[in-house]
This record gives sequence, structure tokens and C-alpha cells, in this order.
Amino acid sequence: MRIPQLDRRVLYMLLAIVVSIPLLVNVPLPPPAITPPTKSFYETIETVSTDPKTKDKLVIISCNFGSGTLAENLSQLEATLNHIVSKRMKFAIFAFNDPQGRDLGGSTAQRIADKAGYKYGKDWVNWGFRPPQGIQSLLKAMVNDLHGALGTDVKGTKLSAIPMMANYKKADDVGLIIEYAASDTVKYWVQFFQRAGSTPIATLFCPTSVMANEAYPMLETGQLQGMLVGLKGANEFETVMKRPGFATRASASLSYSHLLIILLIILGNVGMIQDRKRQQGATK
Amino acid sequence: MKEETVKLIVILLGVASTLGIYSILYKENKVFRFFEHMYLGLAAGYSISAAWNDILRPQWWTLMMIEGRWWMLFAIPAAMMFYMIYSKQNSWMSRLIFGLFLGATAGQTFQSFAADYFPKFRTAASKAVMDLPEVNQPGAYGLTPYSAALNNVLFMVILASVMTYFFFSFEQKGKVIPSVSKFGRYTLMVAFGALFGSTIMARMSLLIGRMYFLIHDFVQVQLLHMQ
Amino acid sequence: MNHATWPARVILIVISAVIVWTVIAAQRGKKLFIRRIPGLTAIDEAVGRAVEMGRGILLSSGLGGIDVVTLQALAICTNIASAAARYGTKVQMPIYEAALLPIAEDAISSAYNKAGRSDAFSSDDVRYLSNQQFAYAAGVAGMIQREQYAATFLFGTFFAESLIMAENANMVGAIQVAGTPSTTQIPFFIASCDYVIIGDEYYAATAYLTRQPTLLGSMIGQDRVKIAILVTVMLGFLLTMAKLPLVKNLFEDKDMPAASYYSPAKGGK
Amino acid sequence: MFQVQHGAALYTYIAGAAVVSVILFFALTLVPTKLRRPLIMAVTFAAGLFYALEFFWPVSGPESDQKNFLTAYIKPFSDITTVLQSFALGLGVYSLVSIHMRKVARTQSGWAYSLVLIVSMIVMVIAHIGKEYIKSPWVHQLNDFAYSGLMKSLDATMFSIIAFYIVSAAYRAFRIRSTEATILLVSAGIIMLGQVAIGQAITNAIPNEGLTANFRVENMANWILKKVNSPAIMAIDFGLGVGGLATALRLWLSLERGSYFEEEL
Repeated sequence: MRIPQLDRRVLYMLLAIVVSIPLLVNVPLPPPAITPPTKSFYETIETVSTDPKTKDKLVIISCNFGSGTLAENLSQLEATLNHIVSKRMKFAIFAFNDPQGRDLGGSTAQRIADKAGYKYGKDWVNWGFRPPQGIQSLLKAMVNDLHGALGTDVKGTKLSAIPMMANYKKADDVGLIIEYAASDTVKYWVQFFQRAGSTPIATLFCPTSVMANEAYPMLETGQLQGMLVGLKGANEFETVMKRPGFATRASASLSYSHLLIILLIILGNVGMIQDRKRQQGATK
Repeated sequence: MKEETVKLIVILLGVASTLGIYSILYKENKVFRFFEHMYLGLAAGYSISAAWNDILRPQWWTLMMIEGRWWMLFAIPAAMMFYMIYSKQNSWMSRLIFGLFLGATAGQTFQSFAADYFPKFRTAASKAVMDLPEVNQPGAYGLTPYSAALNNVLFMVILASVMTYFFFSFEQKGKVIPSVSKFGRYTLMVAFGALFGSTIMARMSLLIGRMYFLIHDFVQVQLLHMQ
Repeated sequence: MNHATWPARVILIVISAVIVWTVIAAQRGKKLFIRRIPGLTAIDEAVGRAVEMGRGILLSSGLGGIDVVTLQALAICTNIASAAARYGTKVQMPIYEAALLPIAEDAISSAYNKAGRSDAFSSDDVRYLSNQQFAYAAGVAGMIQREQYAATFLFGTFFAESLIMAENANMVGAIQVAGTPSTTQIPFFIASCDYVIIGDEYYAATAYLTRQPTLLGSMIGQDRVKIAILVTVMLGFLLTMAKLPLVKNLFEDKDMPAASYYSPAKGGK
Repeated sequence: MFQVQHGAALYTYIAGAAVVSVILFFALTLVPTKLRRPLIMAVTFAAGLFYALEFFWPVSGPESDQKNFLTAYIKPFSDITTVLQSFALGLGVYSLVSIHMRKVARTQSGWAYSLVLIVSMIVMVIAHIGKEYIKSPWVHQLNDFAYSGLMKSLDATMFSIIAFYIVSAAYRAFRIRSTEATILLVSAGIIMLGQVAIGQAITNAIPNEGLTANFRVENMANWILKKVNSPAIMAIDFGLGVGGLATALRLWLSLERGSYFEEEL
């Protein structure tokens, strides 16, 4: 059988189809290998949620991403927030890089909270968006006075008037920070908040796969306690949790698109070798 | 307009622009050209707004007119020098202001060189073959002292051979140097292949995000009213 | 490092002195040798191809602002433009950073003058496109598809958009030469371009193309510094083996108290 | 002299500064041709010297906040250069608008697209600057349409289009033509397999402990990225660093003649 060289439009069509199908229907996928950063990510949440010193503290869900990196960051958010909710920990949504983060984070949290029977204001809160220019001073101010520094939540209610916030007034009342980001925004938490209270706060990072390379050293220095690398990390986390969700479906897209590329490369090479043989035959 | 309507229009505009841009994958066409020009226009408008909202207003106008730092006005003649490129006789003045930028960027190179490269020199110069701290580090499971030592020797070999490939001041002749530099070139190819392979995941994730937008936000939610 | 440590002062000044010294020696007429660099030889070939085909040339100086990388890109582009102008081939250059526009226009028009073709230069050929990454990429893609360039030269700082530009040029059958210090983009250029200038071949390009003593001298100086770095690092490796971290300590940075970071009790495993 | 002023005094000072600016500007036009190049060289050198001295000059003060006599001026200087660069945006906008306005005015082929460009630019300026000043909801809705609806999704789409191009580039380039191309292909292939679950499944049967762990595809991929990639990239970086430093030195000391600034002034 002769394998023709494919037109680029055919390649594009194949890719679009391969990526779309797993988003529409469930496609089987073998479980991924669990990498060390994911493992310690999971273990950190386990520790924080069971340790009597930290289990009643607040979890800050910092959503610094926009629609551009939705596939990676939103899948991480869904996977981890499900876990936080199952541990009955109280959380606050926050964003300081992109206003879209507030909306994407808020709507995802709403959906997950509704399912778990979480009540807004009692079990979770959305602090809303603050502009990136003033974030350093804001975080510094938040260390001693969350209510004063932040002022109101996303709906304009004073934080001091929100029932759950009565227990959470300063950095020492925060037990865990999870940062979902398309850039290196986690450094603000590390520099200005993580170690500013009386005890260091465990910090977890969910970067896009491109940003992850720069963050590995922070795992080794102990500034980060765990990391989910892009969609792949989210998929690993869902596998650990045994709760397949969006990340697992999107990972199927990811896996099959890689498979497609490898198949295409093989086909291209076989076609090239066939052509070469034919040409040699012709010259003989 | 109701919030729902605004949301719907935003999604419809998103769908139209997504499909319009993707149309170049088939071939360059009028729809793509329309969105391309619209994109360039929007981007120009956005740059102007960002220059005012994020830089000129807070860092110049407010400082000058509200905080009273009147000498900020001198930014105007300085900036005007850029525009002197359009004058026949005084176009040299645009080079003068450019010289300021050029000098500043050159002067900062000392610091950026030290900040970027000294840690790298240190990493390279402290690769050990004995007494390996890496073995006990997190994420180093499966690393034995022998394999770690071997890896560190390999590190130096690769570093040296790739650097040799980039020496220009002598002809690469003789027995040793050409083969070292050839090995350097081959390891470069391994590295580039790896970079290519590892970037695919990030790019595919972006496409998945866009497809999810088209399929979920548009078709499933807006057209079929699924949740 | 925010401020120089003592070793940094000495090392940086020595490096600078070596480079400046060889530059001055070369300016005074010292004969210097550099070896053939294949990627750079291709630049002339690509210009020749464009002349034969009678279609235009696209130059891009990448996504940098006013910085060393982009100025080097501009210097390379100027050389290409003057070669192209000599044969009367049209050059177009979309600009990313507005502050670069005057200097780019100035450089390209002088390249035309040098070739004796100042009449052929139109200021519309060096035009501002956008300072938004993907708007710039979309604009360049559109330009490439419509103008059907015979050759494209991509030099400077590039990010993800490198592949958009290179693949579109590949589609229209342009001969492509690319060079960038953004190492992460090199693999994509290798996949789509005909010739790729890798690593510090990028900084060698102007010396190679013009054979100016200043630039040749600088290149030889750079080579000497690189050899010294390699030797130092190797020495450090050997000394570390002998448990004498002398070289390593030279590059220590006192401004960053890295050791003072604390690891929370659990996690980080 | 350089004191903060308020009220009427501020306006007087600003007017005074404007007059001084005009005089200075006029004085610059009188600089004789012979002095122009030395002046440019001097300005270039001084600007560079400022940063170089600030870096090299010995510092004092507590560990976390070390400074010398120039450190305090770094931030204002870089703020000013940012402001100047923002003013230069006008050059770009002028170039863009004049090219497209001409097309529209002369109804050259494709003038309608040029009109689209200019109109969308104006709309974006109104929406994005307007939202800072105007409370009424229509500006915010316009901003939603122009920015969230169009600009953001155009950005995301253009970014994601790379996924398609990566496939065609891989298909075309990864051929076993030469040793080098083959190495490129094999390395990329291992990384690709090692990153996704389907690829990892190939070697899932191999135990992830001891020596055999080395044959699992994700571990091979990791090894290539960490142990082969990083020294190779580091070696390239060393060359780039030295090249950049040398170029900076040539520019700073105005050693380079001929690349730009070719013309007599």
C-alpha cells in the first residue's frame, strides 16, 4: 500500500476532530503515572485538613488566570476544589491578575459549593478582584488585617459582616494557599504572605505546564509544598482522588492528540521511504 | 441591555472571531482579513488605552497635575525628540533620545549578566561526583550515588562539547575537536527535540481550551441549554 | 544579584577589558580569523533567491523593545536590506515596539542609501504593526499570505508566535533564515525554516557579514571569554571533587540569603 | 528649586517649564553638526554609566536593603524611561493610521479593511479609556464587547492556532533524513510519549523501582529534560550571555560604527 503525503489541511482537520471527541463523549484512557509534585500536593492537603492546628483554618483559592489558559487552570481548580470541599474546609476565592479569574473561579466554586451543600458566606466567600499594581502592599496589609485590607467581598458586603469571616482575621488564620496561575504570580504569596505570620502557611501551586519549569526550584527550597503541572497534573490529581472529571476528559484530548502526532510522523516517514525506493527503482 | 444579553453577545462575538481566525488554516480569505484588521485595530486601541490608563496617567499626569511635581513636564520635550525623525534637518535629535535608551539598556547588562549567569556558573562549577546532596533531595527517588555521579560527569561532558561547538575563533580541525563539537551538535539536537516535544502539551491545552469554549460555552450551553 | 560582590566586580571588569582590548587591537589593524558559519552563509543565498524570484523580502526584528538583542537584530536586518537594495528587491519590515520605529526607519533607509538606491525606499515599508504579541503575529501572517514573499528573515526575541510566522512563510514557499537568542523557540524554527542561526552565532552574524574589524575583534574577544569560562567551570568541577569549593564560592551571591528559607514540617517530599 | 507645588503656583511653574522646554528644544536645534555625534555618544555613555556605577559601587546598609548613593534614583529613572516609551507609542499609531487613512481616502484595493482597522481602534479607545471615567453602563458594555468578546478571544484563538501549526511542522520536519534529524525525532518522540497517559501506558508493566525504573518512558523523558537538556541549554546560554555583554559594551562605548548611525549627521 502506498502512503501519500498528506495535505496540511487534512492534518488540521484530523487534529480538530481528535481534540473535540473526548470533550463530547467519554473516551477510555489509561491512568497516568503520578509524579512527585502531585503526590506531595495531595499529601499537603491531607495533612492540613487533618492536623488539628490547621484543619479549621481558611483556604485561599487564588485564581490568577483568564480564559486563555482555561483548559489547564480550570481543570486544576475543579479537581482540587472538589477535594477541599470533601474535606469540609472553608475557602475564599481571590484574584489579582485578571478579572476573568474572579468570574471563572467564582462560577466554578458556586457550582461545586451548591453540589456539596456549601452556603455562601457561611462556608465559602468570594473576595473578588484587586488590581495587580497594588498587590504587594495589599498582601502586606492582609497579614495583620484581612478585613481592613480587603474591605468588601465581590458582592460589596463588608467582610466583617460575613459570618464565616469572623473567625478569619489575619494571616495566622489561613491554613493553606492554593495559587492557580498562568504566570509567576505565586511569588507574591511566597514573598509577602507565606512567612509573614507566626507560622509559615503551606502553599500549593497550579501553574500551566509552561510556567512549571521555573517553579521546580521553589519545590526544592521548600517554598512550595506541592505542584500540579498543567492539565497533566490535574489529571494525576483526579486519578489519586479516584474522581474523574473535566481534567480526565481533557487529558484524553491531550493524550490522543499526542498519539495523532506520533502516528502522523510515522506515516510521513513510511511514505518518504516508499517514495525514495520508488525513485531508486525508476532510476535503475 | 440585560446582563444575560450582554453575556450572549460576548459569547457570539467570541465564536465569530474564533472561527474567523481559524479560517486562515484553510487559506487566506476575506473573513480572516476582516478579523485580522479588526484585531490590529483593537490591539492598537488597547495599547493606547493601556499606555494612558496604566502608565501615563498614574506615572506622569497624576504626579504632575495632582501631586504637583511640575518638572514632569520636561518629559514632553524629551519625548518630542523621538518625533524629530520626521524633520529633515533635526532628525539627529531622535538619535539623541535613542542614545539615552541605548546607553541605559547597555548599562544594565552588567547587572543582568551577573544575576542571570553567576548562579549558572555556580551550578556548573559545583557539580560533584562524590558526596552528592541530590540523592537526598525531594523528587530524586531512584537516584543512586553511582547514577548521580555518572549524570554529573555527563553534565560536564555535554556542557563542554556544546560550548566547543560554538567556538568561532579557530578552524575546527584535527582529531579531537571536530568529534567533540559533533557530539555537541548531536546533544543540541536531543535538547531541541525535547523542547519541541515538551511544548506540544502546552499548545494542545490551549487548543482544548478553545474547543471547549466552542463546544461547551456556545453549543451546549447557549444552543442546547445543557449545563 | 542587585549589587556587585567583590568577585563579580573583578570578573566583570576582566571580561569587559578582554573584549574591549581585542576590539581596539582589531581596529588598529590586527589580522583576525573566524571560521565559516554555515547558517550565516545562507543569508546571501536567500537574498539571491528572492532576487531571482522577483518577489519581496520580509524582515522581522522580533518582539523585543529597545534592548541589546533587538539592536543586534536590527543590525543584521540592515545588512540584509542593503544587499537586497543593491539588486532592487523590495524589503518590508513590520515593527513591534513603536519606540524602535524611528531607528529602524533610519537604519533601513541608510542601507538603501549605501546601496545607492535611496529612491527605492518608501517609509511605508518599515511600518508599525502592533505591540500586542498575537495581533502582531496575525498581522505578519496576513502580510506573508498576501505578499507571498520569496524570503523571510526572522531575527530577534521571539516567543510562542515564532511558529505562526514561520509556518505561514513555509506555506507560501519562502526561503527562511531565522536566528534568536530565545533558545526555547529554536526547535520550531528548525522545523519550519531552511536555515537557523543557533546560540551566539546570532551575535556573530554582523561580524561575519560585514567583516568589520570592530565586530571581528569583539567576536574573538567573546571567544576568549567563553574559553576562560569553560576552563573555570571545569576547574571548579575538579576542585569540588577535591572538596575545595573555591570556584563555586566566587559566584556566591550575598544578597540572596537562600539558606534562611524554612520548610514547613510536612510536605515538600 | 525642584519642590512640589500646588494650586496656582503649580500652573505657573508648569507654564515656566513649558517655556524653558521650548527654549532648550530650540537650543538643541542650534547644535553644530560637528558636535552632534559627540553629544549623542556622551548621552549614551552617561545613561549607561549611571546603571553600571549603581551596580558596581560598594553598598552599605542592612542585608535586605543595601544601597549606595545612586540606588534611590534607579526607580525614578526607570519610571521616566517607561513614560517616554509610552509617548513614543504615538509614532506607531501615526504610522499605522496614516497608512490606512491613505488607503481609505484613495479607496485603494482593500480600503474597507483599513476602515475596519481604524474604526475598531477608535471603539477600543473609547471603551477602554472611557470605562475609567464614565459611569454609564453603555461604556462598560462596549468594553465587554470589544475587550472580553473580541480582543480576548482573538488573543486566545491566535495563541491556540499554534497547536495546528505544531502538527504540520512536526509532520514535515521529523523525518529520518539525516543523523541529526533522526536524533531530533527520537528525542521529541520520547518526550511526547512520556508526557501523556497513553504513552506512559506502554511501559506501565515495568516496575517503577530500582534499575528497571530507568526503562519507563516517563522516566526516560524526565532524564532527557533534566540531564541532557539543561547542560546543553546552559552551554548555549553562556555564549549568548557573553555575546550580549560584548554587544552592550560596543553600544555603550560607541565602538560600533556602521551598523546603525551610518549617515553623516
